[in-house]
Amino acid sequence: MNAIVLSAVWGVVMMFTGILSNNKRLVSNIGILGMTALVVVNLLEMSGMRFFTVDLHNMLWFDTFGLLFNTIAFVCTLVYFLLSGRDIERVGSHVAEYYALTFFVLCGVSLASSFNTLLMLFLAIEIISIPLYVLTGSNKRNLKSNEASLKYLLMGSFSTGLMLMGITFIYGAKGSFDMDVIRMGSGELTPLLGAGLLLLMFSIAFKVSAAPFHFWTPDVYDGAPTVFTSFMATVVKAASFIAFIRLFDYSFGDMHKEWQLMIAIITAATLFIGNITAVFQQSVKRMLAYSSIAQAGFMLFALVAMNQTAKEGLLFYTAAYSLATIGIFAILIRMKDYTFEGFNGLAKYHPVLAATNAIFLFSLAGIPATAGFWAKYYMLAAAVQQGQLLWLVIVGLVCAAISVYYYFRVIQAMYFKEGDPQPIEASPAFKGILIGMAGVVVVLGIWPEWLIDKLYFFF
Amino acid sequence: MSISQVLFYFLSALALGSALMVVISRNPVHSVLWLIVTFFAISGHYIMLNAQFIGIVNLIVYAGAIMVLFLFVIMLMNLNAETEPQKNKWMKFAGVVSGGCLLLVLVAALKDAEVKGKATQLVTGEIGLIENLGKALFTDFVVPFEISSVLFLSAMVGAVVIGKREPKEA
Amino acid sequence: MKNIIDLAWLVPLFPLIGFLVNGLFRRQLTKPLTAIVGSGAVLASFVVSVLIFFAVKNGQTGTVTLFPFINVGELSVPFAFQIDQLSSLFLLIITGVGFLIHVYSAAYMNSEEPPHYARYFSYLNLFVFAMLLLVMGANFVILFIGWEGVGLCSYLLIGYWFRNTEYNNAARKAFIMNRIGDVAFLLAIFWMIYKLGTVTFTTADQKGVLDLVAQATGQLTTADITGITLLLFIGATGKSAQIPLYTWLPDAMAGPTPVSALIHAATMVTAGIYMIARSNILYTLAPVTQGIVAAIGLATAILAATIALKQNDIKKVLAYSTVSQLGYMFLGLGVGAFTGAVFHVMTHAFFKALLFLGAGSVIHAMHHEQDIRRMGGLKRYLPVTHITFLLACIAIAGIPPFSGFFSKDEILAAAYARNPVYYWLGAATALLTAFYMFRLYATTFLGSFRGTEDQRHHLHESPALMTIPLVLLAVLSVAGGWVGIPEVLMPDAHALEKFLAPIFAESAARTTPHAIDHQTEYLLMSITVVGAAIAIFVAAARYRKNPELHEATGFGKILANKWYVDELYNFIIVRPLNWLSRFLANFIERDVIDWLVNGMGKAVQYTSRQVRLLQSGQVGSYVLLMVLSILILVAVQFFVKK
Amino acid sequence: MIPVLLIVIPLVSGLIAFLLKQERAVKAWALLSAIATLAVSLLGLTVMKQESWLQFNKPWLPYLGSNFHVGMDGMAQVLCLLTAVTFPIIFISTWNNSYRKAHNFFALMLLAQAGLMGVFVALDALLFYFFWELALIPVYFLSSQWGGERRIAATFKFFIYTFLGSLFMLIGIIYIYQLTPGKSFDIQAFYNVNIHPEKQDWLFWLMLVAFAIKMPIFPFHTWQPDTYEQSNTATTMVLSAVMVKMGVFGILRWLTPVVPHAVYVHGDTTGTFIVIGIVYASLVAMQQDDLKRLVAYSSIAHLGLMALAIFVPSNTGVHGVLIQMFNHGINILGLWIVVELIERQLGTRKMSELGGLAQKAPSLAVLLVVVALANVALPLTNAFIGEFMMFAGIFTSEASPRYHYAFAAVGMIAIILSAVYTLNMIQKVFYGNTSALTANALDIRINEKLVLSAIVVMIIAIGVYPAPLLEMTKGAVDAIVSKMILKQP
Amino acid sequence: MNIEHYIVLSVALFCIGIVGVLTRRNAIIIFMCIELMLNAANLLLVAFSKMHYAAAEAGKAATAGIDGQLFVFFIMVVAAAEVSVGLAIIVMMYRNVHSVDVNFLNRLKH
Repeated sequence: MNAIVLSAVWGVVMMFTGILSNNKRLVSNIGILGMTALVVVNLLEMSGMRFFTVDLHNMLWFDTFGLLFNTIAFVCTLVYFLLSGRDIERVGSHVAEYYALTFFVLCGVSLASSFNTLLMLFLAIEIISIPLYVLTGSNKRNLKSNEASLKYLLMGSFSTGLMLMGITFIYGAKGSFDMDVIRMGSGELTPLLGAGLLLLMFSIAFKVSAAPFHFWTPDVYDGAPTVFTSFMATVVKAASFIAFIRLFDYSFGDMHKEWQLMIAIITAATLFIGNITAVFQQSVKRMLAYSSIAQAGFMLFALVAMNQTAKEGLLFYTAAYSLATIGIFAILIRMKDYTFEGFNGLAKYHPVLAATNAIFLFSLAGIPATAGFWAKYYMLAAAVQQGQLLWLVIVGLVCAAISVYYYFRVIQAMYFKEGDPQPIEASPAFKGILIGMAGVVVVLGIWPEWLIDKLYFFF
Repeated sequence: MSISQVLFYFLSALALGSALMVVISRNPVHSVLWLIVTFFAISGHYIMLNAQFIGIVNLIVYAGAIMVLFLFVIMLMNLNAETEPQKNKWMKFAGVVSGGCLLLVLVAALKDAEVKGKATQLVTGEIGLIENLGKALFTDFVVPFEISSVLFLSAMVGAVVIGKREPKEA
Repeated sequence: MKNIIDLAWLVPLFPLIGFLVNGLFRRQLTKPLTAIVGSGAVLASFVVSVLIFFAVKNGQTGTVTLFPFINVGELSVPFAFQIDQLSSLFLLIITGVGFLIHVYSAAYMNSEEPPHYARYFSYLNLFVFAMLLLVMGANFVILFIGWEGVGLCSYLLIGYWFRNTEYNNAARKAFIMNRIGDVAFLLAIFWMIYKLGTVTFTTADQKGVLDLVAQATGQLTTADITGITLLLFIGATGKSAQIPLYTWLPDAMAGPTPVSALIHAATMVTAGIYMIARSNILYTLAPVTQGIVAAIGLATAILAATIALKQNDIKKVLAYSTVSQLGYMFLGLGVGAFTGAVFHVMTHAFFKALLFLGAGSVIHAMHHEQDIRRMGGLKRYLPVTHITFLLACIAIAGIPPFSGFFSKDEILAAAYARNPVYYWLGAATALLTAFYMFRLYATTFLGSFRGTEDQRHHLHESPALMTIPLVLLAVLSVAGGWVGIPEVLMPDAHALEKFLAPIFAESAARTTPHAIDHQTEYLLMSITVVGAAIAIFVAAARYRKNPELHEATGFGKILANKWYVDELYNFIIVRPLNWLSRFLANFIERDVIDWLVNGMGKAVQYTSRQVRLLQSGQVGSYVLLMVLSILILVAVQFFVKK
Repeated sequence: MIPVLLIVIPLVSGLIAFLLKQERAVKAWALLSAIATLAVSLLGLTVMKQESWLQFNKPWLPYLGSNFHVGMDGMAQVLCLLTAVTFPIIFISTWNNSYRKAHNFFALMLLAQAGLMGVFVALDALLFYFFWELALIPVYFLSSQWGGERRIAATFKFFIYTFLGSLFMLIGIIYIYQLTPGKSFDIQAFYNVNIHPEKQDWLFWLMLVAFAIKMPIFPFHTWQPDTYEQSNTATTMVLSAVMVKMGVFGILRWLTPVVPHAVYVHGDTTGTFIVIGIVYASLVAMQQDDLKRLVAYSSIAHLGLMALAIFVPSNTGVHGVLIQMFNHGINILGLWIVVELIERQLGTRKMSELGGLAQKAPSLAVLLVVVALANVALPLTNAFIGEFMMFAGIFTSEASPRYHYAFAAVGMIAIILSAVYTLNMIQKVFYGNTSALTANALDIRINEKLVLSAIVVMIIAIGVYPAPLLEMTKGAVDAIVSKMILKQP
Repeated sequence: MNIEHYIVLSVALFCIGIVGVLTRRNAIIIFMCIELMLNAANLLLVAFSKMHYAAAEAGKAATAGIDGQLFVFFIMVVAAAEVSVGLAIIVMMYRNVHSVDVNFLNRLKH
C-alpha cells in the first residue's frame, strides 16, 4: 500500500515539478529521489511498517511475494532512472510528464503485484497500459513512434476487450470477482469458467507478449523511444508476469491440470517464435524485442509448472532479466547504430561498456555465474519437478541454445570484429553503475539464494 | 411471448443489426451513428434489467460523450467513405469467417454453460438503482474508485503529452 | 659371479646405454667413438650372454623380475626376464651376430656424416635392445614390447635415408604390415588374459600360460587354443614375413645392407619362430593351427623361392631367399620340429647374415650398385668376399657338412614323417634355393665384369673391419651346423636338441614321434643333397656364361613381378581402403554429418526468415492471427482435448 | 584445501592478469601462476595426500541442497595433475608467440584453467555443471579472438553445440536431484539414489549427449576438427589436452555410477556407435592434409577408445581409461607443440607443402617422432599402457558377453590405421626432400626443446614405469567400478 | 429471460466487434468496434449481475450481483480514459501523415 500511494502521489509531484521548473536535470533528480523513496517505503512495508491502514475490502492483499517483486521492480526502475535519466530528457519536451507517467505505471505495477480481485487486476493492467501507449508515442515527430503507439493502442484495447469478456464469463460462473471466491469450489473447468479462463489467459498472454499474442511486441518495442522500450521490456513485462502467476496461482491453481496444456502450447509457441525470429534480426533493438518474447517463453515455464520453485524462480527471473536488459538498453540507447555492425569493435574503444554488456548478454543467455543461469535453472527445475511435459523442457533447451546464437552475435561484434571508433557518452558514474549492475548480476549468479531467501526471511 | 420477451428480441435485433451496420458502413460518420443506435439498444437492455444507473450512464458517457468525441474527431479529419481504402478482399473474407467461427465456437462451448436455465431478473430488483450502487461504490469499492483516479490522471497527462504541440526545436 | 642370471638385465642395458649415448650426443661424438660405443655395447652384451649361456648350460634357469609393469586388479604383468635354454641361445645369436654386424657397419657406413652415423648406430643399438627384450621377456607383454620395438627399429632403419621417398614408403609399409600382425598378436594376448588371467609364460607356482595349458586345467577349450594360436601365428606372419604379410620384407631392402643382414635376415624376422617355439605347447595342442602353420610356411617357401629365381637386385634375391627360408622354419614348426626350426634360425642367421654382408661388401665396392646384371666377375676383385659368399651359398643350398644342410635336413625329415607331401615340396624348394643362390653367385662373381669403367676402376676389396666379420660368419656358416648332427649320421651328437629339450619337453610328451627308419632318412638326405648339387651346377654353369641380362618374359615375367602380389594387395586392400577413406572424409563427413549439423543452423536461419514474415507490420493481420489462435486454442480446450 | 587452491590460484591470478598491461609481465605472471598451481597439485599428490587436505565442503546454496563440495580422488588427482602440467607447458612452449592484447589472452587462459580444475574436483552436481560451463566461456573467447580466418564461425558452432549438450545434462542433473531423498546435489546423494531402470534409460541418453559432444563421440564430432583448425594453438592445446577429458571424466563421475543399469543395458548400442566412430575417425584422418585436422581426427579416435572402454567396461579397462586420459593429454600436447612450431615458422599446416624438415630441424624431428609413436601407442610409451589396458578390458569385459571380441577386434583396426596416418604425417612433414617452404627452416629453440623433452621424458617414464600412476588411480577405479554393472546379474 | 439469451447476444455483439476490427482499416472505426466489444461485455455483466441477484435473492444477500454493475461502471471509466488517449494518438498520427489508415504506417515489420 505504501508503494501504491507514494507512486501515485509522486506522479502528481512530478507533474507539478514540470509546471514549476524547466530544468530537466532537476526533474530527473526529483524523479530519482521519488524512486529512492519508493524503494525505501516498500522495504519498510516488507519489514512490517505500513503507513496506511485502510479497509481494503479484500481487494488488495499484500504478501512477501508481491512486495519482494515490488522491490525488485523499483530497484530496477531506480537503476534505470540513474542510467537512462539523461536519455529520458532527450525524448521530448515533456520530461516531467514522462516521469509522472512512469510513476503511474509503477502504481499499476504495485497493484498488479497485490490485487485480490479481478477488478483490481483490470485496473492495474489499464493503469499500466494507458501511460505506456502515451510513452510509446512520445516521440511525436517520429513516424515509427506514431505507428508503434497506434498499434499498441489498438491491439492493447483489443486485448482489454478479451480480458473483460473473460472476466465477465468468470463472473457469470462464480458470481464474484473476488479471487478467494473464484478459487472456492473449483476443480472442474466448466464451460463458462473455462471460456473465461482462456480469454483471461489470452489477454494476459498478450500483455506478457506470449505467442501467438506477441505480435505487437517487436513493432512497439522497436518503434518506441529506446529508453521507454527499456522500461516496457523489463519492469512492465515483469509486472504482467507477476499478475499472471498471481491470478492463475491463487484463483486457478487447483485446476492447473485443466489448463496446463493450453499454457504449455503457448509457452512452446512463444519460445519458438521468440528465439527463431530473433535469429534473423539485423537491429539489436529489434533483436532485444524478440529476445524479450523468448525470455517470456521461459518465464511461462513458471505457469506451466506452477509450484513453489516456479514462483521463486519467476521472481528471480524477473530480477535477472530486468537488470540485464536495462543494462543492455542503457548502452544501446547511447549508440548511433542499432544494427549488429554498430557494435563492431566496441570492446576496443569502450572496454567497460563492452565487458558489462557481455555480462548482461551472458545473463540473458543463461550462462552460469550470471543471474540468468539461475533464472533458467529455476524455470527448468520447476518444470522437471512438475514431472510432466518434458517435451516442453526439451523445446526450452533447444531454444536456449538458439538464444545463445543471437546474444553472442553481439558479443562477437564487440570483441572479435573490427569497427570504427564511435563517440559514446559514458560518464564515470554511468560506467560505475553499469559495473555495479554487472557485479550484482554475477553475485546473484553465484549466490542466487541471497535474493530468494528474502522471500522467506526478510530482516 | 410476454412483452418483455418481445422487447428483448426487438432490442437484441436492433443491437445486432446496428452493430453490423457499424461494421459495414463505408462512411465513418454513419458508423458512429449506428454505434450510437447500438448503445441505445444496449441501454434498453439495461433498463429492462432494471439496471437504471448503468443504462443512463451508458447513454450519457458512451452515446453522449465518447461517441461525440469520436464524431468530433472524424469531422475534424474530414473523413468520409472515400478516404478509407478498402481492405484486401481476402483479408475481409478471412476476418468475417474467423469472426463467425469464433462466434460458433464460443456459443458451442457455452451452450452447456453451468448457469444454463438460470433466469435473469427483469424489470425488478433493486441493485441497479443509483442509491444501492452509490453506497457500494463509496464503501466496499472505494479503493478501486480512488485507484481509478490515478488512471484518469494518467490518461489526462497522456492526452496532454500527446496532444500538445512540441516546441519548434524538438 | 654366483648367479649371472640375476644380472640378465645387463644384457639389454648395454645396448640401451649405447642407444642413449649415441642418440643424445650424436653431434658431439666423433665417428670412431660412435662406432666404439655402438659396437662395444653389443660386445658387452655378448659377453654377458655368453656367461649366461654357460650358466644355463649348467642348468641355471629362471626369471628375473625387475619391477611391476602393469599391475592392476585383475591383471598383473611384471617387467621380468626369462632366462632359459631358448632365450639364452637367441641371446647368443642376437648379440653375437649383432656384434659382428655392428663392426661391419662401422666401416660400411663410413661415408655418412657424423650425426647420421651416430643416428645409425643408435638405431642399431635400439634394435638390439628391443630384440633382446623380445627374447628375454618372461611374458607375452614384454615379448610384445620387444616385438613392436623391433618393428619400430626396422621402420627407422629402412627409412634411414629419409630423403628418399621410396625408402620411406618401404619403411612405412614394413611398419604397417607388422602392425597388422601385431594387432592379431595383441588379440591373442587379450584372449589369454580373458581366459587365463595371466600372460606370463611360466611361473614358479605353475600358474603361467604355458603351465596352465600344459596342465590342461580346462580353462582353455580347443577352440580357444586354436584361436589364440592362430592369432599368434598371424602376428608371426607379419613379423616373419609369411603369406599373406610378407611383401614388406623385400621392400625393406631399402635400408642399409647391414641392417638387412641383422634385422631382415638374422634376428627380427625370426621373432615369429622364436615366439611359436616359446609357446610350442599351445601349438602342439592345436593341430589345426599346426597344419595351417605348416601349409603357410611351405607355401611361402615355394612362392618366395620362385620369385627369387627372377630377381636381379642382389638384395632382393637374398630377401626372397630369407622369406623362403623363414617358410622353412615355419614348416618345421608346423610339423612339430621345434628344435629343427630353432636350429635353422641359428644356421640361417649365420649364413644369411654372411650373404647380406657379402652383398654389402659387393655393393660397397660397386658404389651402391645393386643390380647383378651390371656386376659379374667380381671374384677377382673381391677375393675375401667371394670366398665367404660362396661358402654361404653352399651352406644355404644345403650341402653337407655345411650348416644349412643339418638344419634343413632336420626339418625335411620331420616334414616327411608328418606328411611326405610336405617333404617333396620342401625338397623342391631346397632345389630352387640352390638354383637361385648359385644364379646369384654366378652372375655376380663369375663371368666378366659388366659394370661401367668407372666402377671397375674403383673396385677394391672392402676394409678389414668388413672382411673380418665376413670371415667369422663364414666359419660359423660352415661349422655352425655341427651342433645338430642328426642321429643317423652320428648318434648322440645333436647337442642342440639336448640343450633345448626342457623347452619342448611338454610338446614332446604329447606327440607320438613319427620315427622314420634310417634307410628312408638316408634316402631323403641324398635326394635333397643330390638335387641341390645338380641345381648348383646347372645354375653355375648356365649363368657363368650367359647371365640373364634382359627383362624376363612369359612366366618369368610373372615371377620377376613377384606374382603381382603387390598389385593384387593394392587392388583389393589399399585402393578400396583409400577410396573408403576418401569417401568418408569428403562425402560422409562433409556432406552428411557436417551438413546435418550446419543444416540445423541453416534450418534455424531459414525458419527465422520465414517466421519473421508473420510479422507483416499490419495490425489487421496481427489481430487476425490472434483471433485464429484464439479460435484454435479454444477449440482445442473444449473439443479436442477430451 | 588443495582442490580449493587449485581453483582459486588460477582464478585470482587470471583476474589480476586482466589488469597487467605489459606483455612480458603478464606472460611471466601467467607462468608463475601455472607453476604455482602445478606445485600445489604435486603437493596434493605427495605431502598432503590425507583426506583432510583433499576434501573441502562448505554450504553454498543450502536451500537448494547444494554445497561447495570439492575433493580429489585418484581420478581427480590425475586430471588435475594433467591440467596443472598442461598450462606451464603451453605457456613455455608458446613463450615466443606474441598476442594481441596479451593480458586478455593469458587471463582467459588462467580462467579456463580454474574452470577445468573446478570440473575435476567438484563433488556436487550443480557445482560440477557450473564449472563445466565456466570452463567453456574463456575457451570460447580464446578461440574466437585469436585464431584462423573462420575462427568466429567455427568457435561459435563449437560453443552452441556444447552448450546445447550441457543443457541436456542440466536437465538430467535436475531430474536426478528431484529423486534424491533429501533433495541434494551432493555426489553421494546422486550415487545412493536408486533410479528406476526405465527412468535411467532416458536420463542416460540425456546426459550422454553432453559428454558425447564434449569428447566428442561420433557422430557428434564435427565441431572438433573445425575448432581445432581455427583456434590458436594454445587454445587448441587446452581444448584437446584437457577439455575433451571433461567428457570422459563426466561419464565416469556422473553417468556410470548414477545410472549404472542404463549404462549396462545400452553399453552395446553405445559401444557399437563408438567403435564405428573410432574406425571412421581413423579413416577420415588418413585423408587430412592439415596437420591440425589430422590430429583432431586422431584425437577423436583415441577418445572414442576411452569411451568404448567405459561402455564395455571392466576393471582393467576403466583403469586404462583413467591413465590414458593423462597420457593422451600429454601426447597431444606434444603434437600440438610441434604443429605450432611448424606453423609459426613456416606459416602453413598443410602437409603437402612441407617435407624434409628432418634435415633442417633434427631435434624437432626426433622429439616429434617419439610423440608420434606415443600417438600410435607403441610399447614403452605411455599410451601403450593405457591402450593395452583398455583393449584388454574391452576384450575381457563381461558386460558385453556377446560382442566384446568384436568391439576389441574392430577397435584395434584403429591401431593399424593410426600407424598409417601418423607415419604418413611424419613422412610428409619430416622426410623426403625439402620444399620451397622448408628449405630455410630452423631448428627449435631452447624453451620449446625443453618442454618437448619434458613431454618425451614423461611419455617414456610412464611407458616404462606406470606403477605410480596406476597406484594413484587404483582406489578411484575400484570405487567407480564397484558402482557399475560388470556382468549379467 | 434465461441467461443463455444474453450470453448469445453478448457473444454475438462481441464477435461483431471482432469482425469489425478484422475487416476495417480506419483506426477510428477499429477503435469503435473495440468499444463495441467492451459493451458486449458490459451487457453480459449486467445480465449476470441480475442473474446472480435473482439466484441469491431467495437467500439473504440482497446485494448479490451489485459488484457486476459496479464493474460495468469501472469499465466505462476505463473506456473513457482509453478513448481520450486513443483519440489523441490517432489525431497525432493524422497530424503527421494525414491518414487514419492503420495499414498506412508499416515501417515496423519483420
